Amino acid sequence: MAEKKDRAPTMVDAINRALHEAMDSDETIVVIGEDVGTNGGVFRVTAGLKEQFGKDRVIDAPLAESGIIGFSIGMAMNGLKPVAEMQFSGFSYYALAQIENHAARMRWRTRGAHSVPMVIRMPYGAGVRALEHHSESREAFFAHIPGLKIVIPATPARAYALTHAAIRDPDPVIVMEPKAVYRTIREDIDGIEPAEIGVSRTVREGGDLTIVSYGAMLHRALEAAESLAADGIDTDVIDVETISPLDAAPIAASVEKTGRLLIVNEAPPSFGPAGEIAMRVMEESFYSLHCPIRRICGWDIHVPFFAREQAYLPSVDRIVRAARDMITD
Amino acid sequence: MAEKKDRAPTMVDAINRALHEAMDSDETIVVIGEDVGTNGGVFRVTAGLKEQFGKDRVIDAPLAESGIIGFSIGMAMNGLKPVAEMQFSGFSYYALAQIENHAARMRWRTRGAHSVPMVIRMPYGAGVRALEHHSESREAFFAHIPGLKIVIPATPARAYALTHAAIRDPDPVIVMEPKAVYRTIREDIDGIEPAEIGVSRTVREGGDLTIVSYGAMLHRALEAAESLAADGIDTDVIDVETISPLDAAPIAASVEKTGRLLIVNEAPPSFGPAGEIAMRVMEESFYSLHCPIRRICGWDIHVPFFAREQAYLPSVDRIVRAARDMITD
Amino acid sequence: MTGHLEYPEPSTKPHRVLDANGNLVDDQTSIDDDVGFLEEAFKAMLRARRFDERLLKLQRQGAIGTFAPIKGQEAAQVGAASTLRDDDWFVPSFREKAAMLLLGVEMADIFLTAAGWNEGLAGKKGDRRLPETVPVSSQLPIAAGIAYAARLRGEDTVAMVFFGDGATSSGDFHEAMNFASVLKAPVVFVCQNNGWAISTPRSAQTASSTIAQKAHAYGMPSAQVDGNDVLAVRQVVEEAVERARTKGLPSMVEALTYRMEVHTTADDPSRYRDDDEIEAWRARDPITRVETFLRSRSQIDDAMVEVLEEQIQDEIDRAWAATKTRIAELEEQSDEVIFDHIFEDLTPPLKRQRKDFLKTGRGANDG
Amino acid sequence: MTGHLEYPEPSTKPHRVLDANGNLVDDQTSIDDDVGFLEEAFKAMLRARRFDERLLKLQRQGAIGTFAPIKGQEAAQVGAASTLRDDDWFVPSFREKAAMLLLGVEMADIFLTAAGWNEGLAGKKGDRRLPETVPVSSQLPIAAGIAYAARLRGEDTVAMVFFGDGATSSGDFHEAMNFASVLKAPVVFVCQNNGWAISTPRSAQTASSTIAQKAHAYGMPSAQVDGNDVLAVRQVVEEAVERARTKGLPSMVEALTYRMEVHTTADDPSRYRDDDEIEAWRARDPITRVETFLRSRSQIDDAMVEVLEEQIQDEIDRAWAATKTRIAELEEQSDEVIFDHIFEDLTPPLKRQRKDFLKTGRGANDG
Ligand SMILES: Cc1ncc(C[n+]2csc(CCOP(=O)(O)OP(=O)(O)O)c2C)c(N)n1
Ligand SMILES: Cc1ncc(C[n+]2csc(CCOP(=O)(O)OP(=O)(O)O)c2C)c(N)n1
Ligand SMILES: [Mg+2]
Ligand SMILES: [Mg+2]
Repeated sequence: MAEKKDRAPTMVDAINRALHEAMDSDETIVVIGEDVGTNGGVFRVTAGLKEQFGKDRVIDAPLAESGIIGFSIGMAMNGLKPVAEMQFSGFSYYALAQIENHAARMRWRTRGAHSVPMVIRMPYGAGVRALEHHSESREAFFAHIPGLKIVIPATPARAYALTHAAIRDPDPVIVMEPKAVYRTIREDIDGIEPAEIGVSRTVREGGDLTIVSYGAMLHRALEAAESLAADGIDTDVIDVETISPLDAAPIAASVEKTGRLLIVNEAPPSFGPAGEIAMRVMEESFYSLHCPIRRICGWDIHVPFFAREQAYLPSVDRIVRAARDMITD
Repeated sequence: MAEKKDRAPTMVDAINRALHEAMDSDETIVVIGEDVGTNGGVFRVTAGLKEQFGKDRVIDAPLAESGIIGFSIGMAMNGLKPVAEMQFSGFSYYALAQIENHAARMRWRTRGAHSVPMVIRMPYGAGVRALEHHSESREAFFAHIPGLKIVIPATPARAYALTHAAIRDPDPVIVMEPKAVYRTIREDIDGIEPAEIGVSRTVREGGDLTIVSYGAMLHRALEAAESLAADGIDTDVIDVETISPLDAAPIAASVEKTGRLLIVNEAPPSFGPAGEIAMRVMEESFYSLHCPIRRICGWDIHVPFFAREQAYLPSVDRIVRAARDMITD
Repeated sequence: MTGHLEYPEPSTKPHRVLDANGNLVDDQTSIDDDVGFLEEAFKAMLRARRFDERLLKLQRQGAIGTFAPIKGQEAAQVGAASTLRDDDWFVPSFREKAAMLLLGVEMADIFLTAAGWNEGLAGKKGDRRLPETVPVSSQLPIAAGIAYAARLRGEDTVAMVFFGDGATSSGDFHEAMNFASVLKAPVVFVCQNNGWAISTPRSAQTASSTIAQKAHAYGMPSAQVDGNDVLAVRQVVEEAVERARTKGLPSMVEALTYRMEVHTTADDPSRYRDDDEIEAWRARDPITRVETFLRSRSQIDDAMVEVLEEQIQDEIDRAWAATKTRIAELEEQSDEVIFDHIFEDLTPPLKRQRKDFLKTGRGANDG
Repeated sequence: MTGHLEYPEPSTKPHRVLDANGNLVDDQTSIDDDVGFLEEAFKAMLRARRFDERLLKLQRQGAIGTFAPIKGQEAAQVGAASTLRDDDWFVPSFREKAAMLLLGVEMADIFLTAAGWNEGLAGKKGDRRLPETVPVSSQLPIAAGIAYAARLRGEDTVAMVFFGDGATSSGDFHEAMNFASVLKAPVVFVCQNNGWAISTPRSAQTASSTIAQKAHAYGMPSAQVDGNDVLAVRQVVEEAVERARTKGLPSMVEALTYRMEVHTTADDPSRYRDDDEIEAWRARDPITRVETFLRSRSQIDDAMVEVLEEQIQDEIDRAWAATKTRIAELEEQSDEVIFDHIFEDLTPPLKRQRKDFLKTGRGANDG
């Protein structure tokens, strides 16, 4: 059993397998990005693809994020299905104009005559002792743009399921990959079906408190839930997984049971995803709330260099304390 | 009186005057942007500056938003105080990388050895029958970035006060100018003091309901408040003015009185500023809330071409209806 | 210790067939085979000019919104676009109405868009005449990607992308040129250097001697052409199209032309340029030049031009009438269509919002 | 109908003074006046090489984090940076540790940064040696703005900005080059073309014949130089610095060099390049070349090199020891410093968050 787990795929393996399968079954799929070909990606997510599918379908791009996305939009409009990699989410801002101006708008602008069925993958988030600009969580930028879907897998199986789903989607989907989880969890992915985009998943059931999270922080939320359980506090834990369009229904349903909602994510709190989740739940279940919705996030600061990055990230301890406060509130 | 009002400055005039005064009193100030010099800006906000201060201090830049901001960051680091214009906020995404990577971080990165005292002005918002990409409200992008201040004036006097304040600030400040108000309101600005950044202003007092807004929508909120008053519903109206750092205290104080909060802004609702305002008020005044906080925003769609842009914008009618619903809730 | 740094002046000379007076620049050349083309081009340019004038008039009357006139640039657009096959891709900036008309875009659709209705851009599925691009130069990497995809899918189609002199300053121009060249995409980059980017003259935009030479930074061949000489433009662009079609490789053409009108209808050029300059370019009007030539060859005369003018006015009148009818219809429809086409299928939040929208109405008080 | 499009091959030949064996390329040249410089350069390059090796060792031991080794690029950096005055601006990318050391950045600060502490980048107010830039090419427009400001404020200082071959593909390179040229900013653009951008070879990065020729697209002069020839680099860059200082104008230098190590410590070059290539470049090692030359002139001998090596090791040891002490001190301090320097003054939300932070502690369980 333990041995099997040791050999089970990491998130990197899982995405890699999904890409292989997809490219194998659909020859319109192309992969593009900096170092995605010969090098197999700086995180090895695209390893082996160039060998198998050739350099025309696995494109080692020049160093230019706006170019990569603009070029991909063009390919998507002309019969291909590009899966573009931003080497780190911190460099995707260079592509924001192309994403906002065209990827998100082409279907609308042309009243459906053209569409941009493409996937943008990007590793994001802190916790891997990386250099500056390699640790941010700016999913809110993309989630605020109409016409885009944003998904964030938390485990290898979900990464596998969401990568397949993103590729099948007829619209642009951004897959933000929590690189802190890239190699820390192994999980069986055999027989996993493509995900349904736009569905929040309940991953733990309790009755006293609802914790909502996603990405790497989901695991801290789950750890906190265990710790709370030891104290007799039972929590629902919900993985929103699709940031946009946000599925608030299961969260609202849970809150109607628990009356308490704690949101955990690693973006800076201000104008981040937690506020939106809270707003949506409030719109649906205000009268069930026993106490204010709370959020445990990063801080409104730049992610410190790695010696102090854990001081930035929500700790299990902070989650547990907040949860206890809410229960006694 | 009416005559005086006719001659009183518009928001364009007010900003223009602030820029003239500031450049006159501080020779480190430079203005840069596309068409800001000879042409005086496509909205005439920088009219007359080049004639008075010369082409080296009023720089007609090549067509490159990232370049304009990067170049300005450099000037700010070397003893100047640039006031950069993005011709329309919809083109500022090209500069987001420079803003996030450097303007917002240089002080922090160098532990205070360098700072980026610069102002980025950009007209934003819908309602002026403009072309695609000329009508968006994406203040949330900037507000989510640590190290930046974002202000949005709603009237000529506030534009004058905030422009001066932004120029005096030692850190990068983004001034988003609601172009729908550029020429529609005239207001005396003589003797107006520089604003204090980071303060929400109560612009109307009532007791039944709190409406929070900013920018062009503030005027619709005020119109709605008048209409509600006719029905005997008295509203506090608060102009947040500084989006980031957000001053939630006066809003919370008002909600402690009214128990009801309605947020009005023109960004798409999802992951927009309204969620953050709601979250902050909930954190501070949850137990005073009689009913769910509500928001009247744009929709999660692209701003339609101008024949239908009013269908996108929050209407006075929608605000009034929501307010009435909340009162009877 | 000096002499290492160098800036070699490019030797480029703009290609020209007919001079400003409609005479052959080099009387050794025969353009007898091109007279048919010139006649068609004359008609297309005149049609575009008149349409543009009507747009301007309608804008001044408040019937339509802001738009970017083409006056003066008809030859650059018609010459370039005339080289495209039906299955090639046309990727415009926001000032290509002459090319659009030539390529079959309906006047009524252009009117409808200019009047502020999204329906004006509703193309047919897979239509390869793309709508206007507003963010300057953002269409360039897209065109490169379109072209690459065509090649990967085994088509011999090309993508032709249009942009201005101002666009060449922006990062997307650079990235697109580089991608096209190094990844071998069959794109034809057509720069209409009309001397101005709103109020910014070419000299303040970039310090290179020519725009054409910028292509060399990407190992890409290029040429300068008199952009007011429709035949010269066609010849040079044809060569670029051939290179794209047969070799799958990109090139760039700089067409030297002039914007004789306002930048857009929101612009007042008197703030930044002299009438003298406009006058000088009026003498180089791309339409007059062909007209003079055709008259000199007796291909056209007053009577024919008169008939042509009437036909054009008639076509424009009918298109505008149709547009007004269409607008009246659209105004009857519910504005709930604003939620259409954001995604292939409406997402749950959008469904909810549309319901909300229908409940609260449009807010007629603000409309 | 062909022959209009052209791509003139640039004639640039890289400037070189010493060949790979340390012999004068042209025995007509006298470099007697440069021997002093070469001796200094040799020391600086050796010091940088040894420091780099120590960083690599420490990284492999887990004592510091990811960094980008400089091995092979010492001459390009030392030659270029040696031309700067104290009041000039140095604007690096992320691979300029040899230049940084030469310009007085403390080894201990570099160690501290590499160990993950923000304090390593704490400069003195107004310090003109800027810290590393991680987002490729984003430093270029900043350098142009710095230079422009210097000129506007009446200083005769220049800004020297470093970047790689990969950086030249990105929009910010293009926009910076254009701004600097058209707005006349005294910048020296130094491209270290080390053949690779992570796994992407120069040939897949761009199709231009040289990187140097890219400057011509902006009307900017440029030169190619053997980047492993420290004197040649100095000579060419000196000319660019002079042009900036005296004329206030920019230029660009392409230094042909090679990254002999991993891209960063997270990289495995065996995936994408052959050892043969590295071997070939080992023969062109920038340090050996100068060493051979200096030995041939009896400027140095075994004993001197031995002493030098010892001094360097000693300096590195002391710096690392100081760093460890500093880290121990920092580890004692409260992490509340993470809230410092976001703004000049802490904003109210940040004050509240810092209070929160202090209340809930650091979360030792995750640290
Ligand atoms: C990215 C971006 N920045 C700014 C603008 C505003 N703008 C519209 S047209 C224009 C000038 C374009 O000049 P050029 O490329 O020469 O084209 P032309 O207008 O001469 O046809 C500017 C600055 C824009 N549309 N997009
Ligand atoms: C904008 C941006 N995109 C991607 C990266 C990831 N990255 C870091 S270094 C590098 C390659 C840089 O190549 P080059 O400019 O030649 O410099 P070199 O590493 O050879 O010194 C890449 C792609 C980055 N840091 N910034
Ligand atoms: Mg132009
Ligand atoms: Mg390199």
